[in-house]
Amino acid sequence: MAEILPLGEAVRELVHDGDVVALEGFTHLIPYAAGHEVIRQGRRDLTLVRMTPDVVYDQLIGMGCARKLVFSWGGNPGVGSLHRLRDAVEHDWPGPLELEEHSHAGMAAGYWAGASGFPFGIVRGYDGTDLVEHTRVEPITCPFTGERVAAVPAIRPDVGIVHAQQADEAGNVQLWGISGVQKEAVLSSRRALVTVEEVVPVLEPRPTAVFLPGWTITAVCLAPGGARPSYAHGYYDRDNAFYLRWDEVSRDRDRFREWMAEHVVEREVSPV
Amino acid sequence: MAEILPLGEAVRELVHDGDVVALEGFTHLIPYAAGHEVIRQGRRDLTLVRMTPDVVYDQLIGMGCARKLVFSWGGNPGVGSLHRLRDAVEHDWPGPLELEEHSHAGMAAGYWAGASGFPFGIVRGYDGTDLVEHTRVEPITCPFTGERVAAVPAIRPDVGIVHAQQADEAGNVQLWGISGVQKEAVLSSRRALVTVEEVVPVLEPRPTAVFLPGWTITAVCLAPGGARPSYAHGYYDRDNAFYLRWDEVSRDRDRFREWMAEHVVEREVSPV
Amino acid sequence: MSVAAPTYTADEMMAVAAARRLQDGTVCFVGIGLPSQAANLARATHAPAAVLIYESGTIGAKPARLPLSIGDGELAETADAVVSVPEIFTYWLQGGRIDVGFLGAAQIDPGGNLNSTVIGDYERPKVRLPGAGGAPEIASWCRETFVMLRQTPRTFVERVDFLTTVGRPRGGGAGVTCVVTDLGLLEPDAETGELVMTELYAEVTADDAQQATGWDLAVAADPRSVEPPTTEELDALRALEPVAGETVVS
Amino acid sequence: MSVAAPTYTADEMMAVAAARRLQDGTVCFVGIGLPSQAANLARATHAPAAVLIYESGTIGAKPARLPLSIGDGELAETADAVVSVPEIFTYWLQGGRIDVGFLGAAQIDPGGNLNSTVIGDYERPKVRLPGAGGAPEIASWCRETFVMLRQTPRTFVERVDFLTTVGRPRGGGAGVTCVVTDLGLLEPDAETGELVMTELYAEVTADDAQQATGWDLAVAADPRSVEPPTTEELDALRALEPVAGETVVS
Repeated sequence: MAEILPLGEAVRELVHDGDVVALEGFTHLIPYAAGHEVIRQGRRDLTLVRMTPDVVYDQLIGMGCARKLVFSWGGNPGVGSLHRLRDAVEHDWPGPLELEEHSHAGMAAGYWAGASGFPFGIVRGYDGTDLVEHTRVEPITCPFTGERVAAVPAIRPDVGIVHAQQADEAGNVQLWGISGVQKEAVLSSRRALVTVEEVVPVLEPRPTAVFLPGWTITAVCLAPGGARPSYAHGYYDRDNAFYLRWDEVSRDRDRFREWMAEHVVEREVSPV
Repeated sequence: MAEILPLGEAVRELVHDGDVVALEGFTHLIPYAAGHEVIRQGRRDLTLVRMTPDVVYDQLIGMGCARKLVFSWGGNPGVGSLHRLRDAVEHDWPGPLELEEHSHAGMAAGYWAGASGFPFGIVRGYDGTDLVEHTRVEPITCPFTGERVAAVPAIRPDVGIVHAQQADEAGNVQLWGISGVQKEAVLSSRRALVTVEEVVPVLEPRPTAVFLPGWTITAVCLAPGGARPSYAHGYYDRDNAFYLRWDEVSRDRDRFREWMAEHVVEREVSPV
Repeated sequence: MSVAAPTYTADEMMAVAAARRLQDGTVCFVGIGLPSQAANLARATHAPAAVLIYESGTIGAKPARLPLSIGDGELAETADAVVSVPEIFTYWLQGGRIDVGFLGAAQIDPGGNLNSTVIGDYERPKVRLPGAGGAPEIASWCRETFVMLRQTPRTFVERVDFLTTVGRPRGGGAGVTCVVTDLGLLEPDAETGELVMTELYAEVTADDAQQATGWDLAVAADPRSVEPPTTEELDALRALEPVAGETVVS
Repeated sequence: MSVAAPTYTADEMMAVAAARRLQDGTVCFVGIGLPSQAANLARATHAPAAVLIYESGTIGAKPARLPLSIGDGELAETADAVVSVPEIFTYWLQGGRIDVGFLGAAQIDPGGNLNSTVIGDYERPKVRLPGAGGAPEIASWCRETFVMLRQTPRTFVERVDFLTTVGRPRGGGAGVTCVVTDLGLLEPDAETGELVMTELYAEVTADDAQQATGWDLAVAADPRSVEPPTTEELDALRALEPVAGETVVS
């Protein structure tokens, strides 16, 4: 059963140096507040997992939290490159970053397998691409048709972190709108941390809602605005101007560090 | 794009002798009206697929429509045996019935694979059971962990048939409440027939709703009450007394045939 | 029935005995009939936070009365969430999230293996039973599995006619940890895994249990005696009954 | 830009050229940027029943303005359905239900193979690009795939630095059937599969195209000339633009 905890305490208890950590949220409901708390607490040697690493992963990588990145598409959506990710890969700054990359279909299959207790998931893909040489994927043969498909290993993070609109007092969580792989990130992880916009007396059923029972979650943390500068459907819009500004801020190492010091490290709340 | 057709015409066009036909609906929204139309049109040699064959499959089997049954649990829920199914298996009446049986997890994986275009689905199961000797399942080895899991073949019916609460004029379909494997039955089938309680101008998004775009469906048929004696969430309740009566009606071959003649074959509408 | 005291039936005793073994907050995978009675009784008495999952896809169902079928509308209306059947069997069951699964069976053997497929030969069965349903993976992937069935020489057999469900599977759970019958409870021996009669209902003797068993039954040296249902338990159980004329035949 | 007439940009010409190839009712798998512009332009003009699927899980999205990211709230609000990302890539994409997939790329070779992973060596890249995303399976499982990218000797290369996406895959679809550039359109030769410049925009010559291509470019004997955008097309396209200050940089 989920404990309702302050975010700082939850990150301290759940996220350890060297852990495999997945922060999910497909453009929508990206758990920035939790990611910033991981940065503030100075976690190191993390294996960061995420289908679509974007600005929050650029920040984690640039601040030296990550040893490895498991991903399928890493960019600033609609803007361009992630300069801190590129600097780590291209110039080992602030340290080398190991990559394990998949296609979206492969990552989604890995999460699906992890949530299902299966050791692997399947994709009809990878064949003929150079990805095969640079990632964890193996051909398996269908015993009925002889067709070769690709097996991708289950994703089983130590900690899964997502942001949702609402929790109730018992720690049950509901999110709605675009739900990405958030359910899978929680169910595939050994420990799960969910930040929420608000705690409400009753979670009213809604169209497109994903419900996560409190007994699948380790800690629920109240973090209003915790997805900014991404958005929370029904609460606030995406701060598109921020994503454009990030392109400037993140190009230069010093400017990046100054910005992070001012807006993340020395603050107790997430920048807007 | 789905055509909106009368049920008789849709069954005539979509369901042919010898086809593999899946009528799905997990207790809820069982497509009785469509099953009865298949009986009235005298289809033969069907391979009937369904996780939970219940009274409508007892009727199809007793009326001699089926050559084979692919299933995971065949009974009259909360009541007992399906006497026509038993008579076919135990005494070849009205003809022999080939069986391919799975566990629920295996059938669900087969539908999942069929809907996904995969040649097989996976289950951590079957191992050590006598099912292995009597069904289509093969061990495969995880290339990453060495664990053996069971592969089950994809289910790809010629025709998938489900009942839903609503369609719109464009043939888009929405159902809600317990949704079983209906989405998978439609998406795994070469042709799909959906009967609905009503055609409405706009499908309002609802909690728990499953939406099936018209372009995934071949024919939509208006059939109010088409799930009776099962139920349609928000429209009518399950006729539990009927399920108890069926135990009596179906025990005797003659009484069964008389009942079917009176209530199904000589009627144009589904019995209540 | 020798065990039925005037004030309760054998089924009621079984439901009560099973319900008592469920702790509060336990996540249960439930079928229709006695398992549903037991789990809902627990929820109505000492385990209000027990979570009921039905294979029809309802998570956290809180029916006020016993559902008449596994896909009853009442389950969807009272559930925290309704998910698809493929999802129930992947993310929830095989994902290893369930504490206790409940099963019935037509036959059980000393190792807790279950038959719900055929009596007699598979190709030419004497009785064709409903089949596996969710049973094999429930026994493999719930942390514990409780079996509920009447104890007779025809149901408690040396060797099942068809092995539908493995009693001690190689899955993530412990397999069959408790068998609740109309005479008492059996639990597997910690070393051999063989079922041992460890609890007997009031007025049931070890000899009664042996007479009702098709193998040489091991009985615990000092089997615990099961208290009859309390008035509170019976009231709660009967309050769950479906309305008259819609009796569930399990 | 030599090809840009005063009244429209190269991007607008590309969006219009791609939109024209979409028939009404076509089911499209769309990314952000030019593909989203093209598909929404088609929907706003000759193909009102075109179905837009975004990989974020929105099926039948009908945005009034161009979404700013692939998971924009506008997409969820206007969609017929929102499903999970695992479901989009299984039941919908690999299930073989999509007519046309759109892709961009950093490099393309004469066989239509695409690179969106790295420029230079994988282990020590000159430029680390975003990676595969949905591209490999889009090209494999959509019935057709349209690629949209500017034509330069750096993007149109004899051999891609990294083969992210196979141009003529063994999947259920035809692979890359059309490449829309800022000079015109290329289509694979029916026999060899090599990309042939089959259509040129107004004022673009075969020689312009060759100059912009890093291999010995095949040009159709009599390449069709592409009509410039009509006023209706430009009006419809510009009406889709996000509000000022929130320009999409594609």
